[in-house]
Amino acid sequence: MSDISKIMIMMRKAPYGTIYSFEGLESVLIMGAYEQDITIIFVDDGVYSIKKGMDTSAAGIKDFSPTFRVLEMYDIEKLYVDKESMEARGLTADDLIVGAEVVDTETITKLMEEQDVVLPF
Amino acid sequence: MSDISKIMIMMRKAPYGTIYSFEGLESVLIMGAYEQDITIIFVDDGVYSIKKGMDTSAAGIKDFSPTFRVLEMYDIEKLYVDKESMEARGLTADDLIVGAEVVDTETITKLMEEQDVVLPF
Amino acid sequence: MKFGVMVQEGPYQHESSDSAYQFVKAAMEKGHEIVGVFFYHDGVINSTKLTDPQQDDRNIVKRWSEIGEKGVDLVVCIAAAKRRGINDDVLAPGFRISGLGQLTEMAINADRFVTFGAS
Amino acid sequence: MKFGVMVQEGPYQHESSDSAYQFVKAAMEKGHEIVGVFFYHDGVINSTKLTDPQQDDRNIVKRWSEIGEKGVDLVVCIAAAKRRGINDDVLAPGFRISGLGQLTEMAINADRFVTFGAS
Amino acid sequence: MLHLVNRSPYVSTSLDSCVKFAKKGSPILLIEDAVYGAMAGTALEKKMESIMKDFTVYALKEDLLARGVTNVIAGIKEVDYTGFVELIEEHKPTTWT
Amino acid sequence: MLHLVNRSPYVSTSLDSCVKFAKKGSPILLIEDAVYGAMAGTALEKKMESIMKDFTVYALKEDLLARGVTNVIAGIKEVDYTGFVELIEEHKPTTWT
Repeated sequence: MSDISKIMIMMRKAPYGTIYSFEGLESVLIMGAYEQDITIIFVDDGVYSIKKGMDTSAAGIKDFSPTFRVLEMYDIEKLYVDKESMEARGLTADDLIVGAEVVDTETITKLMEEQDVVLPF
Repeated sequence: MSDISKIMIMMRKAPYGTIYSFEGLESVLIMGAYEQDITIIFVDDGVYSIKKGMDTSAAGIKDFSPTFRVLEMYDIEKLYVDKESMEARGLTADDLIVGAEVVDTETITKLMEEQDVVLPF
Repeated sequence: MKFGVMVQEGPYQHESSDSAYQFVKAAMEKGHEIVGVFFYHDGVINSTKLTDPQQDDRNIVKRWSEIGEKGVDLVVCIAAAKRRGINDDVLAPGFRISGLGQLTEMAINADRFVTFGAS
Repeated sequence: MKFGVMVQEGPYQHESSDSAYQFVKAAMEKGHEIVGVFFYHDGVINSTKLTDPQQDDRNIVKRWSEIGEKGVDLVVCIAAAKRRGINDDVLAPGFRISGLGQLTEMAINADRFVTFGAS
Repeated sequence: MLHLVNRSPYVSTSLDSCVKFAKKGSPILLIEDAVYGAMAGTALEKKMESIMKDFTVYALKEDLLARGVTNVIAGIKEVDYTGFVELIEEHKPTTWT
Repeated sequence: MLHLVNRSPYVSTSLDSCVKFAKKGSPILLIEDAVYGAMAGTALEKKMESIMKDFTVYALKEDLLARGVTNVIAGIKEVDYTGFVELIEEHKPTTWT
């Protein structure tokens, strides 16, 4: 394959209640090594995955949120978050641990349509 | 334990998409042998578990709905179904494979409060 | 009081097993008797000794085994286990595989029966 | 066309694995090439040969092994497998355990990539 | 893009998310418990008909049969697994779980 | 009876079912992803406040901390696992998953 694939990782699940966002993140870190065109998008409860202030010590669960911060080191810079999902959950860009671009629904629809593959987690 | 326990099995999940109602049913069949006071209640998507006309052959899944019909042989006769859950799903008592009593929400609330144990599936 | 517990989900994928463990631990610390923990549905996957999580993560199976070593009956449903590839060959210490009658007996013998599940 | 598939749930508890199997079978019957099936999250539990379902039920693991025998690459994610007690000792025929790079390569090489999951 | 939805619309908001983000005119395929949304005469029928104004809605025949859903809302297209494969041939897919 | 709810109210209708069937005045304990429903300043705050008129709502502290939910709606009581055990001592439980 000479062409670069456009792969979107769509994070839709809240952290800790289920493992999808954490294991989805693990897959993104590996993908970074393949020099593809990776986009990560946080919608619905997925926006909670990058919320500031998590402390899982009392719950006895591994805190995986710091790993999201290393995405930039992996040259994965296309991070988007759905404005409506954030607002419904009382969150603003200041509440996020990564510098994701806040976009509207139409932008997400457009981004999805541009992809070769959309992987939901 | 000399007393008889009042145990309610609350079926809330649709069949086939998940296994909860089927494995919940398996537990009921065993409970029948213990001569306890068993109540089975179908609410929310659980009402689909006793819907007539299922044919899982094309989907390649085991059809477990006939097993609900044998509950009577196990002396489990307290079967209730939530009226609102049925109506929202366009079902009437005629659509059910077992003779469950159709009751309103208040009755279910009252039944729940009378139980020693409520097991959700 | 006598507490019984049911775990309906496997480890890691859902938090249910974590919650059940924390609850059982807190109940024991308060002096309650745990008449048993019944692992049903995917909950049976909590019982395999082959589990090998990352070093910096909790070991959910080992935590349950420790509860078992304290005398708590950890019962794995045989019907659910067979569907999911759990048998005596892979069973972690402290667990035993048995039938659904055990769930019924726990429900009868417990003053309080708590279910941890998902969907 | 080249199809890639991801299975995110274990057998029996959710229908996802059944749906993925039926889809793969239909795609192969229509002459499509399956570049691989990636078993992720609880999906890794589809790969244990210890699974022993009731006689009158389908054997989900065996069905996948049959797909593997037809030359389809059945890849079990190692990170997810370790968390859930799946290793080479219990691996059913036709499956192999490998890294997340395989998911990426399937996503790159497939014309269509289909995910079967739940929540 | 083809949108796969597999959770019951009575207990999950997945279909709502799908409809929110999917491009108008796209096909939506209901599979597994989502096919309950295709049943006529329910509290969700009006909502489904509203969705059908913006999207082409399909329901997987094998899953409809398994659940005994025979009275499908007029306009929802039934496809079997072969039809599912054909939809994938025509469209790149994503899944709303 | 104590009602345990563990799914996010943004994606699941479990809390709605719980509220429908629970006896008025009963305690509801939000655990796991359900604690997101306890957060102030969200689209669900009004709904939660309406639920609090009929029920005593608790949220599990360990799960709130894990998710960084610090701004809890006034009137929702935070309990840790010891408090969870105490609620079970007082009430027979059921769970809405």
